[in-house]
Amino acid sequence: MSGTGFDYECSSLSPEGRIFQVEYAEKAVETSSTILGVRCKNGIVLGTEKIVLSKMMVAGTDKRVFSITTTTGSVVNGLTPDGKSLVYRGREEAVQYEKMFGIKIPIQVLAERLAMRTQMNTIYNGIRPYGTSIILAGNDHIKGLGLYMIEPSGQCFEYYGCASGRGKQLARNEIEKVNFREMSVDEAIPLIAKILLKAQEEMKDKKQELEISIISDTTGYKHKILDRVFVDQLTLKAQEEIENEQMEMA
Amino acid sequence: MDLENYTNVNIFKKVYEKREVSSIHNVVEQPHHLLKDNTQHAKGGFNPYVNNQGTTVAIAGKDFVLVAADTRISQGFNILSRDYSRTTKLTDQCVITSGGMVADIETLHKLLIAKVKTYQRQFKKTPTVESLAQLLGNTLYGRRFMPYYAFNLLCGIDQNGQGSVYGYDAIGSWDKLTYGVQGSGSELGAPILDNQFVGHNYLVKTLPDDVSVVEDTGKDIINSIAERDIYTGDQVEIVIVDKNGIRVKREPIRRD
Amino acid sequence: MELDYLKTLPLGGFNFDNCIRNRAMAESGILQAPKTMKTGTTICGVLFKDGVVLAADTRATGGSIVGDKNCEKIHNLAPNIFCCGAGTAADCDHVTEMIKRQLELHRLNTHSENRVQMAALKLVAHAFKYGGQIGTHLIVGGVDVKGPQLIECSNDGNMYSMPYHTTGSGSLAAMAIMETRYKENMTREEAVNLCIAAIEAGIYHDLGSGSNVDVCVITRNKYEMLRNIKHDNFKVFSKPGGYQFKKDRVQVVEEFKHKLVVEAGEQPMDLS
Amino acid sequence: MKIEYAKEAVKQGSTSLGLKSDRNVVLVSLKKSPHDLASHQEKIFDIDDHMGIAIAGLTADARYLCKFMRSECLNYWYTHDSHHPTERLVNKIAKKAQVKTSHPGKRPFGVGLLVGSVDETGTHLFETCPSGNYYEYIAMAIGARSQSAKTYLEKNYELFASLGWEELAKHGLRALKASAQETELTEHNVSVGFVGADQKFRLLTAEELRSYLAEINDSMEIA
Amino acid sequence: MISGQPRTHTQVPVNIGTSVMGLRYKDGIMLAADTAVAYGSMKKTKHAQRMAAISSDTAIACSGEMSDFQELLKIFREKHDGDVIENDGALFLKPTDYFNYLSRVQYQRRMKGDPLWNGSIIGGVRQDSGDVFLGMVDLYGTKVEGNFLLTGLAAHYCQVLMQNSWRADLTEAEARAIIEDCMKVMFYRDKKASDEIQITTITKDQGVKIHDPYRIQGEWNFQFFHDKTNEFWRPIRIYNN
Amino acid sequence: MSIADLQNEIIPEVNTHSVQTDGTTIIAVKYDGGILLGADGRSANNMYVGNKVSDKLEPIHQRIYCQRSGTSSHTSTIARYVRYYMEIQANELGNLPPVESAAQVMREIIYSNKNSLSASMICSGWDPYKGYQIYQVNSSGYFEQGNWALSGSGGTFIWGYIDANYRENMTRAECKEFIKSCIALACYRDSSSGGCIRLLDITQDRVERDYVQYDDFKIK
Repeated sequence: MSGTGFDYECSSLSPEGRIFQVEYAEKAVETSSTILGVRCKNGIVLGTEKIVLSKMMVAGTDKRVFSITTTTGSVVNGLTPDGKSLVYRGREEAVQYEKMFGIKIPIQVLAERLAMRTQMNTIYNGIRPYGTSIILAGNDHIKGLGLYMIEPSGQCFEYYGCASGRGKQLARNEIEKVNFREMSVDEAIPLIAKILLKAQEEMKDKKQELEISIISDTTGYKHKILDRVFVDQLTLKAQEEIENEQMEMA
Repeated sequence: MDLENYTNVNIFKKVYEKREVSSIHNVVEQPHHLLKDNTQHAKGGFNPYVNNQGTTVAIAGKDFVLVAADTRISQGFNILSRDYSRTTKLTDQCVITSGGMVADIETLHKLLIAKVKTYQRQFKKTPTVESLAQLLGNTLYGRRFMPYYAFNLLCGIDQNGQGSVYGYDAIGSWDKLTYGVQGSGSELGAPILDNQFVGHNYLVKTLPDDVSVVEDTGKDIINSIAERDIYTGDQVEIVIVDKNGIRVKREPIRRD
Repeated sequence: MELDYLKTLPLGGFNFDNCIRNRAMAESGILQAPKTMKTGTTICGVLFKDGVVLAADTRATGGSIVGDKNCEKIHNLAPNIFCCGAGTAADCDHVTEMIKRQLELHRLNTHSENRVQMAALKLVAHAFKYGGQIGTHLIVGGVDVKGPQLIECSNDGNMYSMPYHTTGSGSLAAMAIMETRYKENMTREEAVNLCIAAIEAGIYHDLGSGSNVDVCVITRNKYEMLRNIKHDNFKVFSKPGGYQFKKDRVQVVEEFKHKLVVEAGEQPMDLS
Repeated sequence: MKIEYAKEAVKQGSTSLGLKSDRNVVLVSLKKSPHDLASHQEKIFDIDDHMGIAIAGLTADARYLCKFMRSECLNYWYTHDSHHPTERLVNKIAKKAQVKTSHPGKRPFGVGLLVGSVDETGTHLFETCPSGNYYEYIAMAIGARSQSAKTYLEKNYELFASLGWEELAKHGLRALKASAQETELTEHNVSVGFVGADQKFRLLTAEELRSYLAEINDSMEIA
Repeated sequence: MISGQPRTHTQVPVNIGTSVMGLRYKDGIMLAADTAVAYGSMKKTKHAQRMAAISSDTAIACSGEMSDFQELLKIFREKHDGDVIENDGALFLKPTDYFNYLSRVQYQRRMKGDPLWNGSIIGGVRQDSGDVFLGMVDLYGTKVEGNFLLTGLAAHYCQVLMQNSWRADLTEAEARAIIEDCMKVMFYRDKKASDEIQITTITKDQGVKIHDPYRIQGEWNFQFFHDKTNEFWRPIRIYNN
Repeated sequence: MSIADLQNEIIPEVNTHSVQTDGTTIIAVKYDGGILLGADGRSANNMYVGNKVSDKLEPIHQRIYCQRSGTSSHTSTIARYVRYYMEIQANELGNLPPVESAAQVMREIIYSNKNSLSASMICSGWDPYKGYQIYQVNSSGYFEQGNWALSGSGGTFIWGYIDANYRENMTRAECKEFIKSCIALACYRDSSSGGCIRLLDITQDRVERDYVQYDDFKIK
């Protein structure tokens, strides 16, 4: 991967036409915790799994899920501070849009604006790209539900289900296997917890912690982060299911 | 002689049309939020200043300071609140009371509290009354061209343990006094204070030492002002500052 | 024959010459006309089954200073007609005095009782003539052959009648009481209590009114003037020992005594 | 790399640690003095009546952050007449730190903070690091040789929950002793600050320090 | 727009909402306002809602310039949303915070000479500690707290009624009766008031509840009004043959 | 509006031509299946009629129209701004812009410059998200939504008529007659409205203009 001297600025492309800084950023995202977003019949579920760095941490402190407006949520991975600066940028865009156009910012417009922002960090010399990928989920009366993911390179697409981080491949297969489109949000949550834990295969020894949030018609499309107690039970239940699945396979 | 000019009225038709009827009905007709005595009512403009009236008296004693203030704030002829405290504590040894416009007073007091807190955090000691007096003077002058509509009395125990009162005008000219009165009843209260307490006009400079006598005088002054000044009334709030802290108590006075 | 000296006589009635001068000076900005002070008051009147109740507060203010703590605002126009006056105190007193004299003359000429409406109309005509410059807001009440009546005459010269009236700076507070508690055909006690409550509303809630409540009840050929029926506003606290004026407070620089020699008349009082 | 070097600067700073129970948060830190003539470097600052911080790393950066936090708290009090919520203030610091890492011309803060405070949602102990990350702990130690202090805290952190602030302070001093084996703890080079649900943020006076240190030294069981 | 003309700020209120009232009763706060917005002397809007819930435990009622009231709502919505999306365990903005924030906003606008021309009453009952707050801010930023508050003309008229009949343990029905009395007086005497009023109750368990508007009954059928017409007063006799 | 105009404005006697205002009666009514907009044709200053048959119906986007009343220079500039912002929003959304945001942009412009503008406008139209909507922003920035809207100096004369005769969900023909008689009555009484009636019918799939000349106002 070393680009022999081409890899320190974004302003220079290597002979093979690659910007190494961006690829380093994508690498940082690859090794970080898994995040995924799934669109269901009546809402969207966002989730992430984290390793608890030290026993003495208060539960739920390393927040990865943020809400941009009361009806749009987001989850970030990789360098959390970079992710948060994108979230703050998103909040400013939302307030400015609402002040001028009087309606809540459509998720599609928000996603495009944040994507442009991310891309802007990949062209100037000296400014490093965002070392984070962000999944945006929201609902508005313009286009209904929308689930977008923005990569460090500035790419931004709309998904039915998307994932990023170390368990990306495994999560994608699981999502394709289960037909979430027909499922309701409440049915989808346990499955997603299982997928997230499976994605953490190789980190089994450390204490794992999930963080899940939903936007669904039951909560009036308000972005709600599920409270700690509920999520902890979920993780325990999911772990047992994985164990007995392993027993059957072995 | 024709009756026409006998009555002398119609000659001044111009005067008749132009003048503004100053009857009460005219006041009620105006948009309600501009309800103040219509003499200085600018035509349709927004006047940023309003005087919420009220009176406050401060008397310095040998080792204490007494503040007596009424607790009524009003706007025009209508009472806004009957139990509004006009004094705030800046440090354990220093209190500020003011009459004038409540919005400016509260902002000024908050600003002073913030500056005192920063001073305490930075130098690890509480500021003395003299330094606060200087600070207040500068703060007021800071807003020379849009002044705080607040007439302040800064009272506290100075370094050698004596009570002291600092009197201010709205834009920051101040000096050290032994007693002071501010607000709507100041013209009524000033003569009693001059007579009863030792001030500049006395050759013998001895500060009163008996708290109860000074307290009774303070209460009596506010009561007598309430008799004659329509903007003073409801309750009198007595604040006594001495070396072991600040005591506050309230007593009712005439409510009309 | 031409009585030219008549022209030199001062014309009767009000003299408005200095109005032009005042206006010219005010416009030129040299001198601002003295601020016309708004006097505060609360007066009210109410009709009941067989009569009228008039009530008033007793505070006369000049701007923000209380001039008189116990003045009388209910004026007697005729045995069966009373009127309470708000606005400029001098105007009310003199105008009511003038109307009282005219009513008395009318009573003597026609050997019959005065009518409330006539008193009201005289007041209104007078006020209109002077274009509202006379600050008299009056509530005229009385009982005459047409029954109990209550009429309000404002300073610009209109009059109207309602079962209950309030005027003065405290009229707003008093009107709230009237509007909510007035009932038709009230008894004497109810009407008096209602009026007292209305005036107390003005006393406590309006800065322009205060001190005590005067009430006057007028029924067919009888009136009762209840002066200071309620008087619970007094100085709450006064310094126990009163004020001493110690001589030693001032440093004596020099003392000079001189015996006063009196040639005639009694000896001066001994002051030593 | 910029961030790793900044974290290294935090490790150079003398140890600071913090621990919290349901009602109190205690901050303890070892004060270094460049040489015996100079006074000891102040390590614990009071931000507001309900919040205090202990620092590790470049004290100049720390002073800048402390001034920023104090004015933020005052502004919040000026507009809302209530205490600044802790997490949001720590968020603001994290945002400032993050900006320093993404722009070319700027260097990250070379200081880590332990923010101890009390608000409606209970007691909080946050640790911020130059990368802009912040985490909430029950107990935490930062600075030089903080690892040994951490091991002590990890052993005992379960029983902190219900303790009063005196006990917490003792645990803190024992942890500090574990990490500062050779230097002898006196009331000059140790400072302890604490805040409680009903107790404004306050530093321990010299006598209190002396009494606690005495207690620690004689009942010194093996860390 | 007009070049060369300094951008003057002093605005004059145009769409005026009449006074609003607020009072504390046994289990919380009751705010009341009528539903008319007057454009000069014309009652332009008959069903305007002049009260709004800022958050689940705080409500605001506003009199004065209604376009400024809409601006105020935008400011508060932005403030509340900012508090919600923080997701840090609790909503830190309590009724007192919103109250002080509003007085700071009004004070700053007054300093610029471009005020939000409103007299607003903020009431709130904190769901956790249950303590009740009622405060009023006028266009200068003056803060007044109390058990019952009135803005605009009602301050002159109905302060008496509130003072005489307020007790700490008022039931909701009694509180409603007091408010209806005051609204009746306002409907009689205030040119811009209407007889359709709206009441908001804020209680510990239900939080902010804005009831639908309803009309109040005035006293119009006194005998005096019927027969004491001008024929009775004027010196003229009309004979019907 | 140059300074000269402004000075003229202040000294009435000397003022030959004051600022061009649309005295105007403008009305918008929602009927069953669409919205009908009506406006008179007179744009005058305080002395004489500047434009006899001016068109006060401003197109903003495919299915959004706004009606102008107040100083015509101000209102046309505001309409230009709103058209510009709506185009941006339409591009970003890739679909028709919501009527609500057109109205909110107008409100934002009028409210923040309320001391130097005199414009009170009605913005109505159709969008795929909320269907037919009518919004009204008056000259001080007060924002209202409703099933019908009325503005302009002529409007004050016909409040009574509308209160009496307005019914929800009228048919298209009934609504047309209703608007015609409203504006005719207004022009009958208001000296700064008149000339002609311009009508506009907005439905989901088409927008249709109509012109009624003075002599068939059918008012006695």
